[in-house]
Amino acid sequence: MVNTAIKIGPLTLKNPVIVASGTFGYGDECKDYVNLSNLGGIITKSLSFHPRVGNPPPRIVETASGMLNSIGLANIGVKKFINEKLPCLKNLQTTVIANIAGSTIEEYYEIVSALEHHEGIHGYEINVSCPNVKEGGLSFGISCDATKEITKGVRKITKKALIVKLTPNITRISDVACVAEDEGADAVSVMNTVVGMAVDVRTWKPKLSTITGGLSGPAIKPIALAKVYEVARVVKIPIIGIGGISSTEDAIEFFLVGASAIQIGTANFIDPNISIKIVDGIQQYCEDKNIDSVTQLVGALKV
Amino acid sequence: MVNTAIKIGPLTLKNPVIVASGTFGYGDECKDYVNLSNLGGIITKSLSFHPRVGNPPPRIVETASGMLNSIGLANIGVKKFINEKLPCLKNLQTTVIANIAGSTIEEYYEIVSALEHHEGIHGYEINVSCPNVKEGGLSFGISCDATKEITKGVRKITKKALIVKLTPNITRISDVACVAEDEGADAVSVMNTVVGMAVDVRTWKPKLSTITGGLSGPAIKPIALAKVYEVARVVKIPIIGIGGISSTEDAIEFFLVGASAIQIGTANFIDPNISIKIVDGIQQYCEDKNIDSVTQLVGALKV
Amino acid sequence: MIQVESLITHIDNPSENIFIFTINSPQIAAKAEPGQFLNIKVNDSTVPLLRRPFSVYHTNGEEVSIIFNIVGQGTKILSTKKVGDMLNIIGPLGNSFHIEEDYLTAVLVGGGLGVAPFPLLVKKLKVKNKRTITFLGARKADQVITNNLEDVKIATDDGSAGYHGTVVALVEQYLQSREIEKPKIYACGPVPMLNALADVIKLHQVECEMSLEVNMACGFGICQGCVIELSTPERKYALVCKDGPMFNSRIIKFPING
Amino acid sequence: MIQVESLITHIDNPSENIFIFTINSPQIAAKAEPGQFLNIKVNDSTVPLLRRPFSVYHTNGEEVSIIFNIVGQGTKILSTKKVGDMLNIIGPLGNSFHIEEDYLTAVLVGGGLGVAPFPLLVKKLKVKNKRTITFLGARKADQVITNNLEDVKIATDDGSAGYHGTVVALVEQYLQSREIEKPKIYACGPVPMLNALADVIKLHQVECEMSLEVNMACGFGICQGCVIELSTPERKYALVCKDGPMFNSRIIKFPING
Ligand SMILES: Cc1cc2nc3c(=O)[nH]c(=O)nc-3n(C[C@H](O)[C@H](O)[C@H](O)COP(=O)(O)OP(=O)(O)OC[C@H]3O[C@@H](n4cnc5c(N)ncnc54)[C@H](O)[C@@H]3O)c2cc1C
Ligand SMILES: Cc1cc2nc3c(=O)[nH]c(=O)nc-3n(C[C@H](O)[C@H](O)[C@H](O)COP(=O)(O)OP(=O)(O)OC[C@H]3O[C@@H](n4cnc5c(N)ncnc54)[C@H](O)[C@@H]3O)c2cc1C
Ligand SMILES: Cc1cc2nc3c(=O)[nH]c(=O)nc-3n(C[C@H](O)[C@H](O)[C@H](O)COP(=O)(O)O)c2cc1C
Ligand SMILES: Cc1cc2nc3c(=O)[nH]c(=O)nc-3n(C[C@H](O)[C@H](O)[C@H](O)COP(=O)(O)O)c2cc1C
Ligand code: FES
Ligand code: FES
Repeated sequence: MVNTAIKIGPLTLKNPVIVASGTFGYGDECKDYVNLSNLGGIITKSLSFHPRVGNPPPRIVETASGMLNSIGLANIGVKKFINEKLPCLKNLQTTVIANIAGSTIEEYYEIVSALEHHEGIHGYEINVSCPNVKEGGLSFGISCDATKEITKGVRKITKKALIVKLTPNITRISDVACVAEDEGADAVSVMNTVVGMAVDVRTWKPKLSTITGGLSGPAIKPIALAKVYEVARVVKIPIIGIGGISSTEDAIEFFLVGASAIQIGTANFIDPNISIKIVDGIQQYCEDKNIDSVTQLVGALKV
Repeated sequence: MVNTAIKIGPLTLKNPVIVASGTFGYGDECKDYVNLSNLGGIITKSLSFHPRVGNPPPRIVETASGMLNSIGLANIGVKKFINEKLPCLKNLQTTVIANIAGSTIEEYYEIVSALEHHEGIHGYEINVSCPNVKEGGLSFGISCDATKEITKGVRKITKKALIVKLTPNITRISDVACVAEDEGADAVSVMNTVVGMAVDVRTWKPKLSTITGGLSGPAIKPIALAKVYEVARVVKIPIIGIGGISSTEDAIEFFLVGASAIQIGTANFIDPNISIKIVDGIQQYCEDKNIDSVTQLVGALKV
Repeated sequence: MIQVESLITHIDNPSENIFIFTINSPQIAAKAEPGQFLNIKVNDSTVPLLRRPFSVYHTNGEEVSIIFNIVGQGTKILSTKKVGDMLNIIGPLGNSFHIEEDYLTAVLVGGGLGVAPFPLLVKKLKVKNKRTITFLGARKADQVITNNLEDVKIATDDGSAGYHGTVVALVEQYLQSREIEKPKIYACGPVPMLNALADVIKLHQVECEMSLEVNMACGFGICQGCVIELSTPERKYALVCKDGPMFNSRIIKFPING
Repeated sequence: MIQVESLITHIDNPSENIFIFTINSPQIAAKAEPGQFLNIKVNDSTVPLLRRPFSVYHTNGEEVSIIFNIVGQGTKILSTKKVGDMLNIIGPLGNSFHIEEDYLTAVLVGGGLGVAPFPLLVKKLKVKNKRTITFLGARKADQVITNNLEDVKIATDDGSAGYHGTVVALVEQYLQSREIEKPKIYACGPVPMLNALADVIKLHQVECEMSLEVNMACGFGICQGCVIELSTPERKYALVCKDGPMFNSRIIKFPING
């Protein structure tokens, strides 16, 4: 048997495959079609303190091997989440991580505090990297100071797993990764979407209501691999690799460059069962190569 | 008749379609297959003072709707360029721009000085954005100070068109664009390749000898459009848009977000005549829309 | 909602650029309600990346059919499929037309391939003993597909068949003449048609359900990408893929931008 | 070098996964020399983005043919083409085998579909009155394609045909036995085969030209992507697409990494 378990701070995930924030709703939407208990973990849609309606349409546009989104962190808010979604999530045999997105630094603390004493949340992913909101988001993620303050503040509130999700839209992602590590993050997620845009040459209008949006999908996989590789050379905490993963081979690439776990985003839209298939695929890959534990792949790139 | 001419500093290009550095050799390789005189301009492979052999193989790998390269500025050096390539380039009815890449700041000045008094070079594109060399390249392009010094120094040497080619691998490309403008650049080229990597899951080795390389092609078009749009909001000098352009519609998108001209890179490998086709396509698009001059498209995005 | 690999058993090409695929998919055929849609992966490539949504055109025993025209790369690739090829389908998705209400005549208004959900709707309406009248608009005569419909009135932009003008203008004539008894409108078509129809409906105070089209990433409610703006004070946006694609025109904010 | 849209006129599928396409392309057929290659766009999509290179397998009047096997997505897509489809081709590209030299027997050594350039080579060698002997290695019997070759010796990994072992081992036996008079080797195949062959050549001091394969972006000399390391002091790298694909084994730096 291959040991697929991986550790993130105080948590042990049964396998390294997690569904990414904003690409699997609150976990409950797919429970009839996807055997959620087979997943390594579920990360919720970003939660703000108050509900957010999100950005006007159009919010989605396809590009070459990728897509742009500008959802704008539409979400039901932390209270409704606790009342309506958490009861169902609690019963799942998988790790549930709440993704947190504040418009102000204080809002991050408020959201985490609101969730902290409810059973069923195993950790937090701090989103300082959403490119589609006017306040907060990316503006925090490109600032070492803001990232430092948010990480430090949340760390004070919780002993649960604390993951900081980084943006690629920065000169040296490793600088921010180091700050997160220094302030006590248990892991970093690398990466959120890349800022991009598309124009309709018929109407001369941007194809997204917010002009620019976040690029995801296979197109960005090479970028994400380079960012994980960069971060892996400077931090000791686990890295969760994200960006364009849609097959077992893609996942293996991320392990080899230094990711201890991976998240699947856009690929869920095309096949809601892809993450489960990749869980099985990783198992098979290790068996074929006589690898006992997925951890043996992590950072094993031959350079 | 549609007026397709555009101005870059002291130069007037007959049309806004230029072949990008490193993707069309020194211009002479394709002269039997491509009617070079129909191009708006040709930018040479990056020139260093001494010849460079470039990086070990593998230098090329394909990714989803894109490719990674790590050529490492292989080139014949400025002297051989002057002796062997310039005589042929001189006879072309198109604008010839020499792309300059130094390992040190002084080397930029040496290369430009060497070229300056030779007929046939109409301008310079300063490459401070190559991700595939150990010295110079990207390390200059992510530094406002280095970009400032190089631009200022080259500006002193030449009155010819001076274009600075920027890297997207930076938090705010507009900062560097402003520096280039302030120091007297006649235009900025946006953008060079995005740092990326790929791994062979059979051998566990990186697919490029240099581990990371530069991502180009349709995959990066949304990123390039966003960068041009960002720069267009802060500089007054013309912007030359580059990144994933492979059709007339792609070119129009770049004009609308604020590019005065465009460069075609990777697409030349697939169809060496694509740039000529896009010249015709732009003409046709303008005719169909009753547009007198391509300049009317520049920055005409409806937001 | 299920995800299945299903066999294309028959292909019709009734007019240039228009294709009708019959697909063997017992589970989907058994479940599909009028107005629901299927989300189809047109190839194994990452271009196009996302699935493409198509209304359920008809069902027959184990078979379900779709009708589509070539508008871009996805539909172009789909059009090259052959009988015997498999399609990866997620469906049936979305809500369906509400037909159990207090009206006598179902007035179906379709623009272009907005006709797609109507044959299945007509079948259900018949069971409920509603009268049906169908208005179809198209650019020209050969783009009008009238299979399995009843009492069809045609409008073409070029006048090559039926009324010379828009389908909305034709519907308005009928509403004005009050020929139609206790109508409820079911509409499906391009955004400009729906916007024009919205004005007519308001004027004549007719109940109307509209099937909307927007870009979708997932099609089953997890991406939040497919919103439409509502006119209701309580809620600003609804998901077309899950809350729709059918909406009562009263709750939609007009004009829809498209 | 020209760029043309050419018609597929015939498709052979001699063995599982192996395809021979005959293509009507008069200009290319007239120009192609043995060892040159064609760079083919397998579809209109951006996936795969780049062209795929294939040796000219044979020419016949206005027709040129290629032989390939399915190794990845590009060749998979190519294999789905039908007679009557068009292919966008750039070619002929690269240099060709040198045959005008002082030797008596041309020893052709092919691994897998490394056999591809040999039929055209044999045709030219005959004109020059050279004797030809062809060694072919493959995994198993059904992967050996011997069309238009002469005096074929076979080696298979599983022993299902001919010699049980590698083609290089078989060639070495012949060289050792000195059965072959004044040989020159022409080799084409996977990198491990070429590396093994390099040792044998050195030992027996035989002239050898090798056809190399590397990833290519352009195929016609403008991207600098396709370099191979040389053993010469003057020059470190050569372009496989332009200086090659044929190189005298003396100037190649072994072992090649692949
Ligand atoms: C619920 C629903 C039901 C539909 N039913 C049918 C039907 O029965 N028959 C039919 O012919 N068409 C139907 N459509 C429209 C059909 O989905 C689009 O024509 C198709 O997705 C276009 O794909 P493409 O790749 O060919 O075009 P693209 O190249 O992607 O785009 C061409 C045009 O189509 C639009 N478009 C692209 N993707 C989508 C998408 N996912 N959803 C909506 N519009 C899109 C683009 O904005 C663009 O204007 C339906 C759409 C929806 C949302
Ligand atoms: C000059 C030359 C002549 C060739 N002649 C033939 C021939 O006659 N018959 C034949 O079957 N094959 C030939 N090849 C190899 C053929 O080009 C590759 O098999 C093909 O490009 C693989 O494409 P793919 O998309 O199916 O595989 P991919 O999915 O791209 O890759 C599968 C494997 O093929 C390798 N590969 C990918 N692209 C290339 C490329 N452009 N060049 C070389 N290797 C590549 C990859 O490294 C990988 O190991 C030749 C290659 C060269 C350079
Ligand atoms: C439609 C959509 C919505 C997203 N919403 C969120 C979000 O709410 N919070 C967040 O941290 N990331 C969000 N993301 C980013 C993803 O979690 C992921 O980081 C990114 O898409 C890259 O991975 P992928 O290429 O596998 O999609 C969203 C991505 C998409 C496509
Ligand atoms: C193979 C290759 C070689 C390149 N060499 C250079 C170079 O020497 N100097 C330079 O400034 N840019 C170089 N570039 C970058 C291109 O000029 C261009 O900025 C980039 O490829 C993005 O455009 P594209 O997507 O159209 O290819 C190179 C790109 C490729 C793909
Ligand atoms: S398309 Fe994803 S929520 Fe509607
Ligand atoms: S493949 Fe481009 S130079 Fe050889």
